[in-house]
Amino acid sequence: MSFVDQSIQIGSLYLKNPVLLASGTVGYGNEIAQFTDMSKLGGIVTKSLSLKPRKGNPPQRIVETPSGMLNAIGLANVGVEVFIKEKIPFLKELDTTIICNIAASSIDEYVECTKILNSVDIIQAFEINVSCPNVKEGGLIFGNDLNSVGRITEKVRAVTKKTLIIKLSPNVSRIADFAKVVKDEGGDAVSAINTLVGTAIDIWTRKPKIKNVTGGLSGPAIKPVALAKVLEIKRKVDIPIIGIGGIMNWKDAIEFMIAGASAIQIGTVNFINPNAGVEIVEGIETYCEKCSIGKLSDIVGSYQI
Amino acid sequence: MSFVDQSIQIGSLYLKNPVLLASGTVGYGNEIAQFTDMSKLGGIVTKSLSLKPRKGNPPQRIVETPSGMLNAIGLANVGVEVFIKEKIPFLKELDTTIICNIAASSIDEYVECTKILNSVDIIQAFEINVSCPNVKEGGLIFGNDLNSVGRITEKVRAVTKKTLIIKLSPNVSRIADFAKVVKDEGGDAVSAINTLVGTAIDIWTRKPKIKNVTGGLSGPAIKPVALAKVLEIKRKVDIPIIGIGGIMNWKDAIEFMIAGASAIQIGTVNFINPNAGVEIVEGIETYCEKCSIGKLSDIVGSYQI
Amino acid sequence: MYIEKARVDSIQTLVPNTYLLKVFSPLIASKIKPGQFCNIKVSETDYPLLRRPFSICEVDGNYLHFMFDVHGEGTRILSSKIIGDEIDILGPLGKGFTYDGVYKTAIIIAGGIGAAPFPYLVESLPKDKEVHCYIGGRSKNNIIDYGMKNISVSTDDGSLGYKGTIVELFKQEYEKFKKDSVSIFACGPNPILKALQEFTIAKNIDCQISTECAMACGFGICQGCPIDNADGDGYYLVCKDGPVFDARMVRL
Amino acid sequence: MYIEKARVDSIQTLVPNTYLLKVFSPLIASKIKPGQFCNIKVSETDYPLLRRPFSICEVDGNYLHFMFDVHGEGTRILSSKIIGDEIDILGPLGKGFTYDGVYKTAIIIAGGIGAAPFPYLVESLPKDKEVHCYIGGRSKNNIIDYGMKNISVSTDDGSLGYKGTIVELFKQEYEKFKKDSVSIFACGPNPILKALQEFTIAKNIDCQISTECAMACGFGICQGCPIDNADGDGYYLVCKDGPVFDARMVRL
Ligand SMILES: Cc1cc2nc3c(=O)[nH]c(=O)nc-3n(C[C@H](O)[C@H](O)[C@H](O)COP(=O)(O)OP(=O)(O)OC[C@H]3O[C@@H](n4cnc5c(N)ncnc54)[C@H](O)[C@@H]3O)c2cc1C
Ligand SMILES: Cc1cc2nc3c(=O)[nH]c(=O)nc-3n(C[C@H](O)[C@H](O)[C@H](O)COP(=O)(O)OP(=O)(O)OC[C@H]3O[C@@H](n4cnc5c(N)ncnc54)[C@H](O)[C@@H]3O)c2cc1C
Ligand SMILES: Cc1cc2nc3c(=O)[nH]c(=O)nc-3n(C[C@H](O)[C@H](O)[C@H](O)COP(=O)(O)O)c2cc1C
Ligand SMILES: Cc1cc2nc3c(=O)[nH]c(=O)nc-3n(C[C@H](O)[C@H](O)[C@H](O)COP(=O)(O)O)c2cc1C
Ligand code: FES
Ligand code: FES
Repeated sequence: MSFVDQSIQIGSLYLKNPVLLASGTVGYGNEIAQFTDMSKLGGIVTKSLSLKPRKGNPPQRIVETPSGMLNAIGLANVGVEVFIKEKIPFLKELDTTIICNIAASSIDEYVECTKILNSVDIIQAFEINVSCPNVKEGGLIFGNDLNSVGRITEKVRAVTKKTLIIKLSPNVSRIADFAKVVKDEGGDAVSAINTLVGTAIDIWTRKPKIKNVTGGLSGPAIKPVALAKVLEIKRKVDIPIIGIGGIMNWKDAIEFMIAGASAIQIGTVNFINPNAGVEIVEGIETYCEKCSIGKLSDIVGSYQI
Repeated sequence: MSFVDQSIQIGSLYLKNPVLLASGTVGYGNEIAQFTDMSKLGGIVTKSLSLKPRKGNPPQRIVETPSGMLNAIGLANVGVEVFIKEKIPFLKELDTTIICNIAASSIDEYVECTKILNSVDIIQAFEINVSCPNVKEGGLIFGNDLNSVGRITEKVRAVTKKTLIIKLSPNVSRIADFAKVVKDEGGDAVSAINTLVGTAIDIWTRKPKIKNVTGGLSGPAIKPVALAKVLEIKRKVDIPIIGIGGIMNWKDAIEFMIAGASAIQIGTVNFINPNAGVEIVEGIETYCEKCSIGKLSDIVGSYQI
Repeated sequence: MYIEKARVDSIQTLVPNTYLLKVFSPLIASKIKPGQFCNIKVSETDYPLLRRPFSICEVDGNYLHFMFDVHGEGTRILSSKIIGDEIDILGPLGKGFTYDGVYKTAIIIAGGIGAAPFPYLVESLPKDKEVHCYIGGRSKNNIIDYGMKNISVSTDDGSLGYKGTIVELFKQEYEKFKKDSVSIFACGPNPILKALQEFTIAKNIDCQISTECAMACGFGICQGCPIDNADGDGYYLVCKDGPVFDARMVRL
Repeated sequence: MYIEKARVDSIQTLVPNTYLLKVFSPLIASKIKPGQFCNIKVSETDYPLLRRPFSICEVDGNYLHFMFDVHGEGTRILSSKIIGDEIDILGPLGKGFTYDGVYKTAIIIAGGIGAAPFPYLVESLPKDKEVHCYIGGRSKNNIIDYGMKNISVSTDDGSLGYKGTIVELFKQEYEKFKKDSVSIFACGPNPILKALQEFTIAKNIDCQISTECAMACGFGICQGCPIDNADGDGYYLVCKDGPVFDARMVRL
């Protein structure tokens, strides 16, 4: 019996609670459903989709680092068409909010993907990935360039009325500038952060441990950086933020919300504890009860500085 | 009995081995000397000095994070004058190379400090800190701005013939651009990296755990990021690099050298194991013997990509 | 698939650096098949971050056995577990060996810790199959014959059995089995699997190999564990489509 | 100062959540003084990253005792050590208590785990001094009287002794000592130290307080542990200039 209202509103997007599973860390939902009750989550964000299927990068794609991991999956995905035909039917059954993440190598491709997916009813929002560090085209060439992020937001906005979220790169000096441009061009929210560029080298073979040379760093190691980015945006730009980066448990989730995140996404932790999302929802519940918080959204950005 | 030549040359600076203790993590050498034989090290970099003494930030100044720590010391230091009078005499006794790190809030102050310290014989090189994330003036306002880094390098270069190293901020999209400007303006080398901006919030009080709100993230958590920055510079700019960030042991040190670092600095690890530097020198020795490397500098930038 | 907190029942050293861990894990024990694996959280803290994958070595009622080498920090921590400790295990994962086909002799080829999955396979083989185990190692101290039968041995240094790799030895002795229908089950370092793959494809012998790859999740959500398909125009996932593959299916 | 690998000799629970750890550490034992502390690496891995500071609780020949509460992950790991484990200890650190002055009665005021440094101090006091120990805690289960003498107790919930803070109790009883020359030694939560500081400065009583601060190094190289000086125009370092300060020297 719960008296805490965990619901969150972001643009036209209603979430029953703020806990989302992050893009690229849940596939299209089917495997993780064996371990967790997805209907208890705020929603899931699909693996990044591109217009055509992508094979992804050759192995080795991942390596563990202190309290973190590097990945260079290279946006391996089934493509928009197969996604609609084969993955949507399962997603329909889930009783949770579906956010579709899109990655592309040109502005036109972003627009094209959004157009096609826009007609799929159960997709309730788009998260535009302009910040993948692991592909040659698109990715950070867009994500670290203010102008490109503005153009992409503007063009995608023009083809959908669904909630539009832009997923920002942390590999920049002033992330708030990027949030500002998203707001100005009509985006509904930003997600922060995608992974940090990192690498690791085998000292015996002298080869990068990841075939792609660099990868994206995720996990608890990056939490302080992610939190600082969320706080920076919150203090400078009036736009809803979805906080991501190193969240392992409900305490981390609350920390992001206090720093300014309206909702949060969990990525790496799903690999270790696929039930983490549900446990976080429960932990938030208990925290709110302890602190006599009736409406969770009241804590968003409630830092005392 | 060693047959490995660990010596390293950076500009006019000769180091008997590549292991340096990083600025801000050894004070002025006296405390750590109780735990380690400093004569076995390549050298030490002093705590950042400013023209006048600085009190530093109020507590709390540090907090532990997963495989890392945040600090916001705020460049607490005795100032150039007291340094020369009270700290130099001890440093003279150490039989190791002394690199003087300078932090300032204006270009003039950088120049002034360098001028004064330039006359001190035992100071063999300057490391210019343009990248402290924890002070309001100077710091990242300089470090994240290409133009400022260029001006500072140029002006400081004009007043000293000693080896000039610029310590770069990792909080930028393309660190190689900064290395390029340092090279173009006559700098001898770059150090990479200083800390990443991060924060942590107490979920019960909703206050930042660090009084300064944000701090600088150091330790093993940042190693993959630091390595990627070193590699980026090495691949794009022909300038010696001093690698820093999360080095805990000789393996990490070798990893940085393979990625392109001519020398390395260790920071956070000194707090945990003040003898780490000497252990790293010994570990490098054994590695070289195992791999039949006669001259350590041969491995610098020897990555196989 | 389950996530089970499994109590350590025993842990022993088999040969230097190789351990056998027995845990009480009834749910997973009731389902897991030879060649499948589990993804194990070696500590109670968030460090090391990722789980570690280990093949199922043996099932004994409600108990699972894992056989492992100390390789880095994760396996070092695992090796220091004591009786009564609880370990968080995710499994069963992946596709195991197919061993109920129409062949007469099961030939097992194991290099080093590649021996791990075979006690359970040997135990599970239909009673009408003959078994021959080829076990290779660096030196006689590394030969792990736990749970094996009918053994031929090779060592790199010749300190026990044939001097050379286990695949070389098998190739020499293959004549023996030539007239029978055989099925090969192999696990070990990549060069050995590669040599074997070449040989078995050339001779058109059925051969299943258990492969390895760095993994984050172990159950198909991270896309971290690709292996080239035979044509080289796409990937399988080692954790979901493998770790056991028909040797004809993949490029090593 | 030394870095010593110290073998665990025993570990026991004193009151719920409070442990007493005894380790063999002859070098540090030979030098450490009451009120000083050690910086302890609680694990063999790089996680948790930083050492954890603990006051010396007692010295017994070649053995050190530490008394600690389980607070977070570091102390949880420490509490799970078993006999024979090795722990990496750096010490002795900081400035301890000055207790050989010209006073008659040593008054010890401890709140909660603030009791930790006092068994060694009580033991070390010159034989001619009288000792009176004031011990406060949340409830009777939290009162740690290990190594204390001549005890007065307070609890927040009144379940044992005086109901209220230990400083309130001391203030009420202070009249008793008024005519003697006393020296106060205190350790505990900040609010308690602050109340005591106010009182002792007003009454002009000698008082030394053992303070706490987040620390990275513990020996003066990180500048991470400042505490305001009394005038508020500069900092002391808790690890080098403290952790024990004359109450008149610092702002809490
Ligand atoms: C399906 C499968 C089954 C396995 N079965 C066994 C077994 O039964 N017995 C056994 O001893 N070993 C087995 N391994 C290898 C075992 O997983 C690694 O030895 C172990 O992960 C090393 O962890 P570490 O922390 O000790 O080493 P570290 O080198 O410190 O590990 C660092 C990272 O690299 C990964 N890694 C290191 N070596 C390997 C490897 N060979 N394969 C995959 N990932 C690796 C680790 O999982 C970790 O993420 C298996 C691997 C796979 C993929
Ligand atoms: C000089 C000194 C002496 C101390 N003596 C004792 C003692 O004898 N017995 C005892 O139980 N405790 C003592 N403490 C407090 C003890 O150091 C902390 O309880 C311990 O560090 C908590 O670690 P953790 O990993 O369990 O907690 P976490 O909260 O997980 O620790 C996170 C970080 O915060 C730091 N931290 C947390 N609490 C404190 C604190 N109160 N003071 C300083 N740093 C803290 C930790 O060192 C670590 O870096 C002392 C502290 C200092 C500074
Ligand atoms: C294996 C892996 C694959 C990822 N793939 C994607 C992706 O396809 N699209 C995307 O926007 N982000 C992707 N991410 C980034 C995550 O969504 C998330 O932003 C990042 O991992 C930080 O969160 P974490 O620390 O909780 O993992 C991926 C992350 C990982 C670890
Ligand atoms: C407590 C602390 C104080 C620091 N002070 C300085 C400083 O005064 N000047 C400077 O250039 N860098 C300073 N640094 C940054 C380090 O020199 C180094 O660049 C950084 O910590 C990354 O290395 P590490 O991961 O090995 O610690 C400081 C770092 C720490 C942790
Ligand atoms: S390990 Fe995650 S998909 Fe295979
Ligand atoms: S803890 Fe490092 S200076 Fe005090």
